[in-house]
Amino acid sequence: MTDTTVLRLNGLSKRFGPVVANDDVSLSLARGEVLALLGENGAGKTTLMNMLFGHYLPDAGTVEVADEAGHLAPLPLGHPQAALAAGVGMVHQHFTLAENLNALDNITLGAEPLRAIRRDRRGARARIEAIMAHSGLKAPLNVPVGRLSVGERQRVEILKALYRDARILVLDEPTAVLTPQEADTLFASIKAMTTEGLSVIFISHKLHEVLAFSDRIAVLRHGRKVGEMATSEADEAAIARMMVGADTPRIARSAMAPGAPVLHLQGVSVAGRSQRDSLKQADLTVHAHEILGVAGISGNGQSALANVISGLSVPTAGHIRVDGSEIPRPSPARMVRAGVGRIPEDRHHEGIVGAMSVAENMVIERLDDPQVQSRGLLRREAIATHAEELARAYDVRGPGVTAPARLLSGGNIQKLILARVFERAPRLILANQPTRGLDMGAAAEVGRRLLEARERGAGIVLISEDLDEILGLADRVVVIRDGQIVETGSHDRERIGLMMAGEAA
Amino acid sequence: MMDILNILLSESFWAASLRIATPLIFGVLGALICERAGVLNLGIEGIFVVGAMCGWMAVWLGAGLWGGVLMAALAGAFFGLLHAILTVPLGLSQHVSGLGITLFATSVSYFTYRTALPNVSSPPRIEPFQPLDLPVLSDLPFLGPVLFQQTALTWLALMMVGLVWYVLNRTALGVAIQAVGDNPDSVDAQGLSVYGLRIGAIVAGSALMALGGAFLTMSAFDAFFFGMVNGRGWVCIALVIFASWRPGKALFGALLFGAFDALQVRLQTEMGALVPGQVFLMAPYILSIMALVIAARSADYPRALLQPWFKGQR
Amino acid sequence: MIRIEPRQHRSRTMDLGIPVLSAVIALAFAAIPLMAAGANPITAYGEMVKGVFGSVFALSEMLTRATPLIFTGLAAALAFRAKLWNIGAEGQLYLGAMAAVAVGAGWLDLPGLVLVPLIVILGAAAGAAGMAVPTYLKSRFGADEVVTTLLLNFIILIFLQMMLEGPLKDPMGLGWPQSAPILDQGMLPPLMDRMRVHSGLILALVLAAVAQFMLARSVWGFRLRAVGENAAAARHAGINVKRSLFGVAIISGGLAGLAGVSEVAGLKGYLTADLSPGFGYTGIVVAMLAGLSPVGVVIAALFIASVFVGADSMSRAMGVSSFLADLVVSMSLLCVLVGGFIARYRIIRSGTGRAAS
Amino acid sequence: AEKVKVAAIYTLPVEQQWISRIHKALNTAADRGDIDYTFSENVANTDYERVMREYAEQGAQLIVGEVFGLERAARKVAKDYPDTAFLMGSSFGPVAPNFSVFDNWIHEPSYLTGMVAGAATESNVIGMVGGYAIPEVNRLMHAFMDGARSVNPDVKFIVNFIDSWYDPPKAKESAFAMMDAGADVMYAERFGVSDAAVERGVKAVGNVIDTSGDYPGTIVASALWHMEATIDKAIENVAGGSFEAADYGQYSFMAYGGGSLVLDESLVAPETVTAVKAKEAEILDGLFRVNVNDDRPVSDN
Ligand SMILES: Nc1ncnc2c1ncn2[C@@H]1O[C@H](COP(=O)(O)OP(=O)(O)OP(=O)(O)O)[C@@H](O)[C@H]1O
Ligand SMILES: Nc1ncnc2c1ncn2[C@@H]1O[C@H](COP(=O)(O)OP(=O)(O)OP(=O)(O)O)[C@@H](O)[C@H]1O
Ligand SMILES: [Mg+2]
Ligand SMILES: [Mg+2]
Repeated sequence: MTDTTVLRLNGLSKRFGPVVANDDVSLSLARGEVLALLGENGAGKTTLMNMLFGHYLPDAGTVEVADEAGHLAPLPLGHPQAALAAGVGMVHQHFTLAENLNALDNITLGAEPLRAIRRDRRGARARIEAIMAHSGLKAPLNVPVGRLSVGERQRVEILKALYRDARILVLDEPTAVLTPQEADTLFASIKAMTTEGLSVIFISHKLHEVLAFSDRIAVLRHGRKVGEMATSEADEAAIARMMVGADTPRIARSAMAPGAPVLHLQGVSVAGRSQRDSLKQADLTVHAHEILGVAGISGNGQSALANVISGLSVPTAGHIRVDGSEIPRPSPARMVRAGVGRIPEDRHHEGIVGAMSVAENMVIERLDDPQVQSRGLLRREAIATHAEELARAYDVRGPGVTAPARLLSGGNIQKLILARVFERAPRLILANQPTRGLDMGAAAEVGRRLLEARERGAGIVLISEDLDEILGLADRVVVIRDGQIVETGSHDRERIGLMMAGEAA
Repeated sequence: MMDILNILLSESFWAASLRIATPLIFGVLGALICERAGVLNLGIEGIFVVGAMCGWMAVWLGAGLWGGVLMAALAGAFFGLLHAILTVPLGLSQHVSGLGITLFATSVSYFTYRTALPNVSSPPRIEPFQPLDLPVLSDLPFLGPVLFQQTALTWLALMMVGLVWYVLNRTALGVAIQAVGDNPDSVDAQGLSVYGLRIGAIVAGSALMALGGAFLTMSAFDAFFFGMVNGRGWVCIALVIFASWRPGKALFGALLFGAFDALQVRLQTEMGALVPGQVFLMAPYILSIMALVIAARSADYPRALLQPWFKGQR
Repeated sequence: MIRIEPRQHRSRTMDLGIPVLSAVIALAFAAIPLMAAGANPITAYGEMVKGVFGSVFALSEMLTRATPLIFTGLAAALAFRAKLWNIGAEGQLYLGAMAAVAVGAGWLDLPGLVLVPLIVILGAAAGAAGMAVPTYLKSRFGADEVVTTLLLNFIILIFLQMMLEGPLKDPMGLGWPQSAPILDQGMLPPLMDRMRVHSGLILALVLAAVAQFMLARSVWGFRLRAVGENAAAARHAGINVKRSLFGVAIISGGLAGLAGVSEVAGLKGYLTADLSPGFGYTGIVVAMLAGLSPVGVVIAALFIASVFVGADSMSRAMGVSSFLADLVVSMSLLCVLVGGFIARYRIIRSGTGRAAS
Repeated sequence: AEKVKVAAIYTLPVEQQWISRIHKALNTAADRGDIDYTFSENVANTDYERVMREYAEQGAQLIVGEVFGLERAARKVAKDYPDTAFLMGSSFGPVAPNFSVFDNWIHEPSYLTGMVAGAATESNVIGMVGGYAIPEVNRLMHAFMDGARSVNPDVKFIVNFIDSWYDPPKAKESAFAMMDAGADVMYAERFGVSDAAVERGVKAVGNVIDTSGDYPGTIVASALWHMEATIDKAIENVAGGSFEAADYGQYSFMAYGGGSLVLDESLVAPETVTAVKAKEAEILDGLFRVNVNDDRPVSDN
C-alpha cells in the first residue's frame, strides 16, 4: 500500500435554499485506503459525495482526482460522465437501477457508445463474469433487476462501478439493507480489492462496521467536517460524541407489571407480493403496560406485520383481537376506531400529506369527530386552535400550523405524527421504526413518549432494526424471521442476534 | 356467420386491414418510443395532422414523394421538440402540454394550408405512392396479394416495427431509453443525460407519428382535407397500452384494430339493413377497451411515465 | 449548465403578473401568422379587443362561450385534484345532453319549475354514469382511465349518432339526425333580451363557488385533497380512497354532463352531433391553466373564451382565415403554461464549478 | 351600380363539395364585380349565431349559409335584422320578411346518373358510400337508385355511411369493401370513392361537382349542382330592393340551370345516352317528376 493521494476535495460548499448541506468541506483519500464518512442524518454526507460524483454542482470548492499516472488533476464538476471517466464510481444510498432491465444491461448502461449499431453483449458478459469471479460479488445477469433481492441489487450497483474501472469507489450506506452476513462478505471483497489499489469512501451508520473495515474516519456535523481520525485510535463513544457534539442522553425506565392483553394475533397469515412482505401463521400478544420489541433483519416480514396492525392489509388467515374484541375485516379506519395508534415506517410517504397544512395533518385520522367537523363542514377555527395546542404540547417546530407539512424537518414531522397518535390516548400503539432518521435528541423524545404511554396503560409494538433501541425500550422481545414470530424470552444481545440470523431457535 | 368467415378468408380483407393499420403502426410506434422514455405524448393527434399536411404540401410544391416523407418527419420532429422542451427540462404537465401541442399543430396546419391556398374549391391532388408490385413475391398465394397491394409506406411501417424493436432491445441506445423510462436516476448515475435521451426519444417518436399522418395524404389518399385524421392519433394512445409498450405487440394491436375496421365496413355492407351502422363503427373502440381491461393486469407501465425529473433534485 | 429550482418566495405580483405577461407574449406571437396572411397586427389587436369588449353583444357572446368551459373545466379540475385523469368530459357532455333532450323534448310535459331541475339532475346523472364506468374499470381491473375515457368519447359520439337517427330523432326534423327540441318551459331562461347568454352561466358560477368552498371547507374536500396529494397517506389515515375516487368521478362526470345540459337546454334547444366543438378537451386546458382551482377555472374559461371570440371576430374583420382563432388560443395556452412554470421555478444558468447564487 | 355586400358562413371548410358550389357561385359574382364577398368557414354550430349577428352588424346586405343544425336560432337572428337578406340552406320553409331558403335539389340529374349506372353495371351491384344519412344525401341517393332501377330492375345496391364528411381514406376503404362484394359501379358521394374506383378499374358516378377531369375514364356521369342561378337571383333581388322570403330550392332544378347532367359519352353506350337524353328532355319539359324520398337508404339483401 502506498500513500499517494488519489482524491482531494477542497472547500466544497452546497446550500439548498435555506439549508446549508455542506460548508467548506475538505477531504483527501490515499490509494488503497478505506475512508469511513460518518455523521447524523442530514449531516451532509450524501450531498458531499453527490458533488464529487457530479450529481450536484457545488456552490464553491473544487475536486481533484489522480489520473492513471497518479497526477492530481481538477475534475470538471457537475458531470457524472467526467467523474466516471476519471475513475470515480459511486454506489448511491438509494438504488439507481432500471428495474425493467437485467443486471447486464444495468451494468453496461452508459459504458457503451449510444451510436453503435450493435452491442457486444458476449464480450460484456465475459468481462462482468471475470469481475464477479475476481471480486466475489455475484449476481444473476439475465433476470430483470426488479426481481432480484436487495443484496443482489446492491452487488449489481457495485459491479456497475467496477465495470467502469473505478479506482475510487464511493459507497453510500451500502449495508443498510443487507444482512450482517451479506455485509461481511461485501466488506471482505472490498477489502481484497483495496490491496490492488482500489480506494474506498464508505458511509455508514453502523459503527462496528466502521471500526472493523475502515482505515480512517471523517465526521460531518451540520454540513461541516468536525473531525478526522485513524480508525485504530477510535472507539464508539468517541465517534458518537464527535457526531452529536455531546454525550447521548440515557432513557430511564421503570419496571412495571403487564396488564390485560390489548393485542392478540392468532395464526395470522398475510400473502404479500414477495417473501419480504408475507406473514406465516404469526402469533403475538401485547399487554397493557408493556412494550413489545420486534427485532429482525429488514425484509423479514416487518412491514407485513405493521400493515396488519395498522389495518392496511387484510390477513388471509387468523384472528386479530384488539382490547379483547375481534376485528373482523380490518381497515385503517376500523383500527383507528378500535383504539390503535399507528406510527408508520415511512413518515413522508404514509405519515403525512405533505401538501396539506400541519393542522390538517393533525386531524386527518379523525374526520368524523364532531370537534373537527359539523355537518360535513370542517370546523376550521377549532382545528387551528387544536393544532396550536398540540404543536405546543409536542414541541412541533416549523413555519406554523397553517404551513404545508412538507416544510417541516424530518424530526418535526415525526413529532406531528406522535402528537396525532398520542393525543387520542390509544390502547395500542404500533411504532414502526419510530426513530429512523432522527437525531439523538428527537429520538430520545420519542422514547420518552412511548414510555409515558406504557405508564398510562397502553400496549406498544415497537418494530425496529436498531437492536439497541429495542433492548433499551422493550419489556419483552420477539424476533421476526421469514414471516414468523419467535419469542426470545431474553434481552441477550448475542442470542437475539443469532435468532435474527436464523441460527438459533 | 358464413359471411364473416368468407370475409376473414379473403385476401382483400387482409390487404385492407394492413392498409388501415399502416398509419396506426407509425403512430403506435411513435407513442411507444415516447412512453418508453417516460413521456406521454398527447400531441399525437395534432402531429398526425401536421404530418399529413406537410408531407402532402411538400410533394405538391415539387419535393418528390420521399421529400414529402422527409418533410413530414421533420415537421413531426419539430412539434415533438416543442413537447419535449415543455415536458422534459421544464417538467410541465404532460397531459396539458400534449393537448396544447395537438391544438397548436392542428391549427398551424389548417391556417397554413388555407393561407397558402385561399381559393381552392377542391383540394389539389398529388401523385401518391403506388402499390409495390414486386415480381415473384406478389405471386405468392394469399400473402402475395395481401402484402403486395401495399405501397412503400406500408413497407416502411413494417420495417419500422423491426427497426424500433431492434433499437430498443439490441442497442445501447435502446437500453438507455428503456432505463430512462423506468428510473431516470439509473441513467443519470451512469453518466448519460436524462434530458438528452428523453428529448431525443420524443423527437424521434414524433417524427414517426407524423409519418402516420403522411401516409393518409400520400398513400391512402392523394390530397389533404381538414379533419381527415379523425381521431386516429388517439387510437394509437390506446393501442400503446394494449401493446404493453412492445413493438411486436404494437404491430399486432394495429392490425387487430385495422381488421376490426375493415370487418366493420364489410359487415355494414352485408348487414346494414339489420343493425344500425353505428354498432359496427363503435366495435373497434369497444373491443379496444375490452382488450385493455384484459391486458391491464399484466400491463407494467414504464415506471417513470408522467414523472418529471429535474437534475440535482430529489 | 442550466438548473431549475423551485422559487422559495412567490410574490403576489409575480403570481398575477406572469400570466398576464404570458398572454401578452402570446398575442405578440400571433403577429407572425397575421403578417403571414398579410394583415396589420396592430389593427388586428384592436379588432380583437372590439370583438370581446366592443359591445354588450360581444361581451355576452364571450360569456356564452365561456359557460360550457366553466363546467368542463370544473369537471377536469376536481378529478385531477384527486389524480383521476378524466379525459372524457367530451363524451360525458354528450351523455348529459342526451339525457336532457330525452326527458325535456316532450317526453314529460311538466311545468318549468319541475322540468328544469329534472333536466339538470338527469343530465348530470348521465354524465356521472359516463365517468363511473371508467372509474370502475380502473379500480376493478386497473384499466388506465386516460385511455378508457378517451376511447369512450368516440363510443359515446357514435352512440349519439345512433340515437339521433333512432329513438331521439325529431319526427318533425325532416330526416335530419337531430333530436326534438326541448319544451319551452324546460329551457334554461336567458339572462338578457336578444342575447344568447343564459342562466347556465349562473349555474356554472354557483357551482364553481360551491366547489371552491367545499374543496377548502368540507370534509369531502379534505378527503379529496388528501387522496390526490398522497393516496398512501390518506389510506393509512383511514380514508376510503376508492370511495373518494368514485365520489369525485361522479361529480366530475356530472359537471361535464351539465356542460351538455347547459348547451342544449340553454343555447341550442335541441341536440345534434356537433353540439360541442371540443369543449371537453378545452376544459382540461382550462383546468390546468387554473392550477386546478375552481375559481381559477372561471377566470381561465373567461380568458380562453375571450381569446377565441376575439380572435375569431378579428379574423373576420381582417379577412384572414378563421382558423386563426384556434391558432391564437393554442399559442396563448402554451405561453401561459410556460409562464406558470416561470412563476414557480427559477431557471439558473451557472458556469461550471463556481458559486451561482 | 353599388356592389352588394355579401357574407357567407359555412360550417365546413370551403373544399367540401356542397359548400364549394356556393363558394364558387359567390366568387364568380365577386369576380364579375357584382358583390363584395367575405366568408367564414368551419364555423362551429355553437358559434354560428354569433357570426351571423356579427356580419349583420357589420352591414352585410345578404348573408348566405347553411342552417341545418340551427334552423330555429337562425330564424330568430333574421327576425332581429329585418333589413338584412338571409339566404340559407335549410330543410324548412322561408320566413317573411327576409329569410329565404335553398337546398341542393339535384335529384333530377341524380336520377339520370342512376340510369347511366344501372345500364353500366354488369354485376348488377352498385356501391354507394355516403357521409351522413341526412335528407339532402338520402334524397339524391334514392333518386339515383330509382333511376338505376328504371333501366335495370335486377340491380342491387350496397349502401354505407362513414359518419364523417372528411375522411377520404375511410371512404376509399368502404368503396374497396363494396367492390370486394361485387360492386362494379360506384356512387361517389364522398371524396375517396372515385380513387378506389380508379385503382380497381371500375366506373364511378359523380355527385354535386364534376371530377371527371381528375379521374378520366372512370367517371361515367355526374349530377352537378350549380348555385349560380340561386345566388344570382338573390343578388339581383337584393340589389333591386325586392328581396323577399322565398324558397329558392327550385333554382337548383334543371329547368333553372341549377342542376345538370354530364356524361362521358366515350364510356356510355350510345343507346343509354339516347335514353338519358330523352328522359332529360322530359324533365326539362315538366313531363317527368323525380320522386323525393328523404329516408335513409339501406342495402338490398
Ligand atoms: N436535492 C436536495 N434538495 C433540497 N435539500 C437537499 C437536497 N439534498 C440534500 N438536501 C438537504 O441537505 C441536507 C443534507 O442531506 P444529505 O442527504 O447530504 O444528508 P446525509 O448526511 O446523507 O443524511 P443520511 O444519513 O440521512 O443519508 C439535508 O438537510 C437535506 O434535507
Ligand atoms: N422544501 C423546503 N422548503 C422550505 N424549507 C424547508 C424545506 N425543507 C426543509 N426546510 C426547512 O429547512 C430546515 C432544515 O430541514 P431538514 O429536513 O434538513 O432538517 P434536519 O436537520 O434534518 O432536522 P431533523 O433532525 O428534525 O430531521 C427546517 O427548518 C425545515 O423547515
Ligand atoms: Mg445520505
Ligand atoms: Mg432530517
